[in-house]
Amino acid sequence: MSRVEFCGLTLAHPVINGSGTFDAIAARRVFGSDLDERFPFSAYVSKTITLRPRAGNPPPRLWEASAGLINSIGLPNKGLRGYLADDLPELARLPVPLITNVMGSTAAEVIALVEAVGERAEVSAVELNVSCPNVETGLDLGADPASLAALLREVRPHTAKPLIVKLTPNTADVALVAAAAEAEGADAVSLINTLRARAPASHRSHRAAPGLGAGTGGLSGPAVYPVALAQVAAVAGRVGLPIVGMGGVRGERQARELLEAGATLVAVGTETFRDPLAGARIAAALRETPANREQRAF
Amino acid sequence: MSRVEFCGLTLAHPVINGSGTFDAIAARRVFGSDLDERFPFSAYVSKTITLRPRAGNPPPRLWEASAGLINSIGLPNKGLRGYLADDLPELARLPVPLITNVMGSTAAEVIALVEAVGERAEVSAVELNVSCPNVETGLDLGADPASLAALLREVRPHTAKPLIVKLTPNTADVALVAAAAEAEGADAVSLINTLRARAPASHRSHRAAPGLGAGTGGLSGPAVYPVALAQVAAVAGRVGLPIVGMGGVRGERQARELLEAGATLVAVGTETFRDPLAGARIAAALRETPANREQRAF
Amino acid sequence: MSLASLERRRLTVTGNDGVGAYRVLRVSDPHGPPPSPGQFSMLTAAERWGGGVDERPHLPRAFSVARCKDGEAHYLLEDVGPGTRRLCELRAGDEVWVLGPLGRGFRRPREGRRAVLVGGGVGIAPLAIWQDELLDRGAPHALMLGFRDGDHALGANLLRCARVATDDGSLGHPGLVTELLETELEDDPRAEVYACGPPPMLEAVRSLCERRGVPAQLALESGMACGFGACFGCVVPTRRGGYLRVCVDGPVVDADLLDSVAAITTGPPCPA
Amino acid sequence: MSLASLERRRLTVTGNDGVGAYRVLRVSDPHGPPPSPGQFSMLTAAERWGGGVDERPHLPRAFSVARCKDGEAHYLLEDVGPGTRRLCELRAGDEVWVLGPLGRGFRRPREGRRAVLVGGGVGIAPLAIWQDELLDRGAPHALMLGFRDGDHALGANLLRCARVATDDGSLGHPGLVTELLETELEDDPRAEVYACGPPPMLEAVRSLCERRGVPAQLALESGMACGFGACFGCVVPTRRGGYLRVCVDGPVVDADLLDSVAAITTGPPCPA
Ligand SMILES: Cc1cc2nc3c(=O)[nH]c(=O)nc-3n(C[C@H](O)[C@H](O)[C@H](O)COP(=O)(O)OP(=O)(O)OC[C@H]3O[C@@H](n4cnc5c(N)ncnc54)[C@H](O)[C@@H]3O)c2cc1C
Ligand SMILES: Cc1cc2nc3c(=O)[nH]c(=O)nc-3n(C[C@H](O)[C@H](O)[C@H](O)COP(=O)(O)OP(=O)(O)OC[C@H]3O[C@@H](n4cnc5c(N)ncnc54)[C@H](O)[C@@H]3O)c2cc1C
Ligand SMILES: Cc1cc2nc3c(=O)[nH]c(=O)nc-3n(C[C@H](O)[C@H](O)[C@H](O)COP(=O)(O)O)c2cc1C
Ligand SMILES: Cc1cc2nc3c(=O)[nH]c(=O)nc-3n(C[C@H](O)[C@H](O)[C@H](O)COP(=O)(O)O)c2cc1C
Ligand code: FES
Ligand code: FES
Repeated sequence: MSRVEFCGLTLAHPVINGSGTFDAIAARRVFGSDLDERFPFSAYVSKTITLRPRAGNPPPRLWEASAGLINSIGLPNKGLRGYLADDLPELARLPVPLITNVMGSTAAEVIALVEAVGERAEVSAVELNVSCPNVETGLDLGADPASLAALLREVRPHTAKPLIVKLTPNTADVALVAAAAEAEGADAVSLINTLRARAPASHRSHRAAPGLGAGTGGLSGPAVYPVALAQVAAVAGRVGLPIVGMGGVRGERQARELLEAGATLVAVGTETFRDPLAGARIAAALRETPANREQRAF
Repeated sequence: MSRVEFCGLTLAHPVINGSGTFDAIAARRVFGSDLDERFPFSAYVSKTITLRPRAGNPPPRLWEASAGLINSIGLPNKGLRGYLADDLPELARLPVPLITNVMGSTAAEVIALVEAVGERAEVSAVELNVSCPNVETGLDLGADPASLAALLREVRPHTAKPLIVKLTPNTADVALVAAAAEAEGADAVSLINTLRARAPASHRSHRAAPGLGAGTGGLSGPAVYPVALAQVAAVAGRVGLPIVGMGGVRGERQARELLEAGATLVAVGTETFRDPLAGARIAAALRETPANREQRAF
Repeated sequence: MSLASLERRRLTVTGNDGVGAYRVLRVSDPHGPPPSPGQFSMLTAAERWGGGVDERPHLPRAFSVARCKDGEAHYLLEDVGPGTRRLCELRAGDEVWVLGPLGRGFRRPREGRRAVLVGGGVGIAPLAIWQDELLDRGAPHALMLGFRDGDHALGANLLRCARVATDDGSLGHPGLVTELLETELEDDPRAEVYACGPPPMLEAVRSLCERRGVPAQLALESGMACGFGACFGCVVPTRRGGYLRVCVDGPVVDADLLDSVAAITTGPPCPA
Repeated sequence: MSLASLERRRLTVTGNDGVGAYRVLRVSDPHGPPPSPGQFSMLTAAERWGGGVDERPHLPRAFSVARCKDGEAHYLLEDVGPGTRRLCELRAGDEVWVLGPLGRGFRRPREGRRAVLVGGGVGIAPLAIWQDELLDRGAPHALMLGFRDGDHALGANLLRCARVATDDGSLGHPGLVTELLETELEDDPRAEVYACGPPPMLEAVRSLCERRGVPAQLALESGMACGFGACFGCVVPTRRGGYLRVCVDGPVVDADLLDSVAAITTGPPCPA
C-alpha cells in the first residue's frame, strides 16, 4: 500500500493525524529538523481554528481512562487572524499537504473561516469540525442531518477547496448525517471525533473538584475503537464519499481494519501521544505486509 | 449506605444487575443453594423478554475489546409465554424483588408485554428496553425524544407497576430523551445500554468471517464507563426521576461516582462475568466506607 | 458433578512446567470442590490481567481441569493469545482467581461399551483427568492423541499408553488421529468415544461415529465471557435448531445433539 | 538544551534501587542526547503498560532526569499510581521506552547571584542533576530539601550537603523547607532560587521570592499526555492571562510568569 488519492491530493501513504493531536510547530521546536525529515503523516491536519482566539478550558484538561484518555482541551487557538499570520507560514514548510480544520458556531462564522482559509494556496483542503463536544456552541451542528445539511448548504459554495466534514459520533445514526453531508456537497467525511465523556470528581484537593476543569470532555484512544469501526463501516455502507477513519488506532491492525471497512485514509490521535512516530510506524507496517493481507483475504 | 428506596421498593443496597448479564436460573444450576444464600444483587433484572421466542444471533457472539466486551447476543429468550410459564416461578423464589425487562418492536407488542408482565404479582417493576442495538427492530425507539414519547404515551396506561425506561446511549442528547420519558410518566430511567460497536473481521477461518456472527454488536465494560458517567450526570441534571446508572462499573469507585452523579441505584453487567459476586462486593464496599466518603466530601 | 461456589477463589500457583509446546500450571486447591473429568474453571491472573496486546485480556479464560492430584489442580496451557500468555508466565507463589469447577463433564460409557479417548492438541487436557478416573476404576480404555509436530506431541507424556499421530510425521502415526480412531472402531465397534480437540477434528470424530453408530461425547470449546450461563455468548447450534450454551449445557455434549462441529470454528477464542 | 529524537528509544534498565521511600531507576543511555538539568523524559515500560488499577496506565509518564552518569540516566520514582508502580517494578534487563530529553531546564543564575536549590519530596530529582552541574562548574550554591518523614528524607542522600526539613521532625529542621529558605534569603539576598516540589511548596517559594524581589525558577509538574506540545493538556495559567504548556514552555519557568502555583494543584497527576 503506497500512494493514495484523496480529494484530488496524492498522498505518500494513508496515515494522517487527527486534528488537535499534533502541534507541528511545537514539535519542530522540540525535535528540530528530525520533525521534517521523518514527518510521520502523509498530510498534516491543523488543530481546530476558530474566528476569534480562544485560551481553552481551565486545567485539569486530561484524565486517563481505562485504555483511553478523556480531554477537555477546549480548542485553544490563536484565532483565524493569528493562524494565518503566524502559523500558516510555518506549517507551509512541512513536507506534506496541509489540511486546515475550522469550527464556527454560526454559518456566518464558518463561512468566514472557510473562505479565508480556503483561499490560501498553502491550504490543500479544509476540514470542518461540526462535532467538538467540549465547547458550548449551544448546538452540536453535526448531531442531526437537517442542521448539518442547512449549514453545508450555506458554506459549501464559499470554497473550491476540498471540504472534509468531521462528523460527531454523539448522534443516533451517523450514516444519516454522513448522507446529509454528501448530499450537500462535502468532498469527504472524517470520523470519529471523541465520545462525550466525563471524568470523576477529583478528590485530590481539599474541596471535591472535578477531575476535569470543564466537567465533561471527550473520550479517545483504544477504548473507543470498536465504536469507530462500527461508525466507519456504517458510513461506508451509506455514502460514496472518501472517509478518513479514526478513533483508537494504535497500530497496523486497527488501521487495516478501518481501511477494509471502507476508509480511504486513517488518522492517528491519542497513539501519537504515546509515540510521536506512530503514524510513520503504522504507514510502514501497512506498506510491508500486502502479501499477508492477500493471504488473509481469501 | 444501606437500604434504598426505589420506585416504591425498599432494596437492601443500591446494586442490581444489568439486564441480560446474569441468568439466575442457570446460576442456580451452577452454584446451587449458594446462589440464593449470597445473592449478589438487591433486585433481579431479567434478560429482555420479547413477545415471541428468539433463538438469538449466530455465533460468534463475543469479542473481547480493549478494556471491554463487544457482544451480539441478539436477545435469545423463550418469549413471553415461556417466560411466564417456565421462568417466572423460578425467579419468584429469588430472595430479592424481580424486575422484568421487555422489548417490542411496535407499541402493540410493548403493550402486550407490559400488561402481561405487569399483572403478575411476582413482578415488582417493568423495565422497558428501547435501546438494544443488536436487534433489527427497524427503528431504535429510544434514539429520539419524539418517538419515545409517542411509545410511552400508548404504553404507560397499561400497567400500574413502576415503569423503568432503559435508554439507549446511541443518541445525540440522552438528557432530552430522558426528559421525554419523564414527561410521559416513566417512573425511572436506566442507562447506559451498550454502545453500538463492531468487532473486526475474523481471519481465523479460511474465509474472512466477521468477528461477530451478527457483524455489529454492543460495547460494554470499563471502556464505556466515562461515557456512562457523562450520560448519567447529564440525565440527572435534567430530570427528577430516579436513575439506575450502569456501564463499566467494576468496583466501588465507579459505583460511588455514579451515585454521586445522581443515580439512585447502580447496575453491574460485564464485571459479573469476571466475578459472579461483583454486585455483593461492590455493595459491601459502599456500605463499609461512609466515613471515607464524608472525608472526601469537604 | 461438583458445584462451584459463587465466590471465585484466590489460589496460589505451586508450579508451572514446560511440557513440549505446552505448560502445566499447578494451583494449590486442597479444599476446593473436586472437579469431575471434563469440567473446567475460569482463570484470571490476580495481578495484571489486562495490559497485553490490545489492552487485553479483560475477561477470565476457560481451562479444562487436566488433573487433580495431591491437593493441586493442573491446567494444560497453550499460549495462543494475551490471556494464555499471561497465565503461562505465572510462577510458584503467584496467585490466580479460580471460578469452578464449571460445566458438565464426561459421563461413563454406556453399559457394555469401552471408552475410547481421542484428543487433539491442547484438547488432551480433559482426557488426562478422565483417564486418571478410568484407571482408578480399572476401566479398560484406549487412548489416541494427535499433534501437529513432535514438540507438541510431548504433551502425550501427560497421559498413559497413548497412541500418537503427528501431522508432520515426526512421531507415531504420520497423519490424523482420526485415522487411528477409524482403525480402532474397525477393530472394536463396541466403543464409546470421548473426544476433545480442534473443531475440524471433533467434526471428523462426530461424523465418523455417526456413520458407524458409535456414541460419542464431545468436549466443546467456544469463546466464553462468564462460564456460568450469564452471558449467552458461548453458544453452538444444535441439531434440533436453536443453540446450546457450552458452559452450562456442556462443555461435554453428546455428539448426536449436533449437526456438525464445523459451525463453531469461527468462534473466538478456540485454539487449535 | 538538548533536542530529543522524534523516535522514542527502547532502552535497557540497568538497575532499580530503593532509597528510603523512593526508587532510583537506572537506564542505560550512552548514546542519547545529553539532558540539561531540569529536562524530563516520557517513560513507558516496554512490557505491560496497562493492566493496572482501572486498566491504567495507558499514556507515558513524565520524569525529570535526576542524574546522568557513566552512560546511564537516573530517574527518581515515587509510587503514587499505576504508572509509577509499574516503573518501580522494573529490574535490570527490563526495557523502557524513553522519549526525551524534553522541555526547558534550569538557566544559570543571573550575574552575581548564587544558586539556592529548594526541593520537596520527589521534586528533589531535577535538583540532583542541577547540583551535579553546579559542582562541576565549581559554582557556589546552597541546597535545602523538605520531606514528610524520615523515610522520605533518605532521598537527601542522593544530593550533597543538603539541609533537610521534615514535616514530622524526624530529621533536620522540624517544619517546612520554606522556613529554611526564609532564613537563607535573610542571610543572602543575592540568591537565585531553583525550586521543585509539590504545588503548595512551590507557591510558598514563589510568594516568598516575590516579596523579597529574589528571582526564582520553578520546575513545574502537570498531568501530561504527550510531553512534546501535542495535546495542550499540561497547561497552567499565567500572570498575563492565558496558559502555558508545561512540557514545552517549561517545566522550568520563571516564577514571575505565574500569579500563583496553587491553581495547578487540582491537575492530575501531580504527586506530593
Ligand atoms: C471449556 C473450555 C475448556 C478449555 N480448555 C483449555 C485448556 O485446557 N487448555 C488451553 O490451553 N485452552 C483451553 N481452552 C481454550 C482457552 O480458553 C483459550 O485458548 C483462551 O481463552 C485464549 O485466550 P487468549 O487471551 O490467550 O487468546 P485470545 O486472543 O483471546 O484467543 C485466541 C484466538 O481468538 C481470536 N481472537 C483474536 N482477538 C480476539 C478478540 N479480541 N476477542 C476474542 N477473540 C479474539 C484469535 O483468532 C486468537 O487466535 C478451553 C476453552 C473452553 C471453552
Ligand atoms: C515535568 C515532570 C517531571 C516529573 N518528574 C518526576 C520525577 O522525577 N519523579 C516522580 O516520581 N514523578 C515525577 N513527576 C510526576 C509523575 O509524572 C507522576 O507521578 C506520574 O505521572 C504519576 O503516574 P501514576 O500512574 O503513577 O499515577 P496517577 O494515578 O496517574 O496519578 C497520580 C495522581 O493522579 C490522580 N489520578 C487518579 N486517577 C487518575 C486518572 N484516571 N487520570 C489522571 N490522574 C489520576 C490521583 O489523584 C493520583 O494520586 C513529574 C511530572 C512532570 C510533569
Ligand atoms: C487532546 C485532543 C485534542 C483534540 N483536538 C481536536 C480538535 O482541535 N479538533 C478536532 O476536530 N478534533 C480534535 N480531537 C479529536 C481527534 O482528532 C480524534 O478525532 C479523536 O481523538 C479520536 O482519535 P484517537 O482515538 O486516535 O485519538 C482531539 C483529540 C484529543 C485527544
Ligand atoms: C452479554 C450482554 C447481554 C446483554 N443483554 C441485555 C438485554 O437483554 N437487555 C438489556 O436491556 N441490556 C442488555 N445488556 C446491556 C447491559 O444490561 C448493560 O446495560 C451494559 O452491558 C452496560 O453495563 P456493563 O458495562 O456493566 O456491562 C447486555 C449486555 C451484555 C454485555
Ligand atoms: S460463557 Fe457466558 S453463557 Fe456461557
Ligand atoms: S503534555 Fe501534551 S502539550 Fe504538554
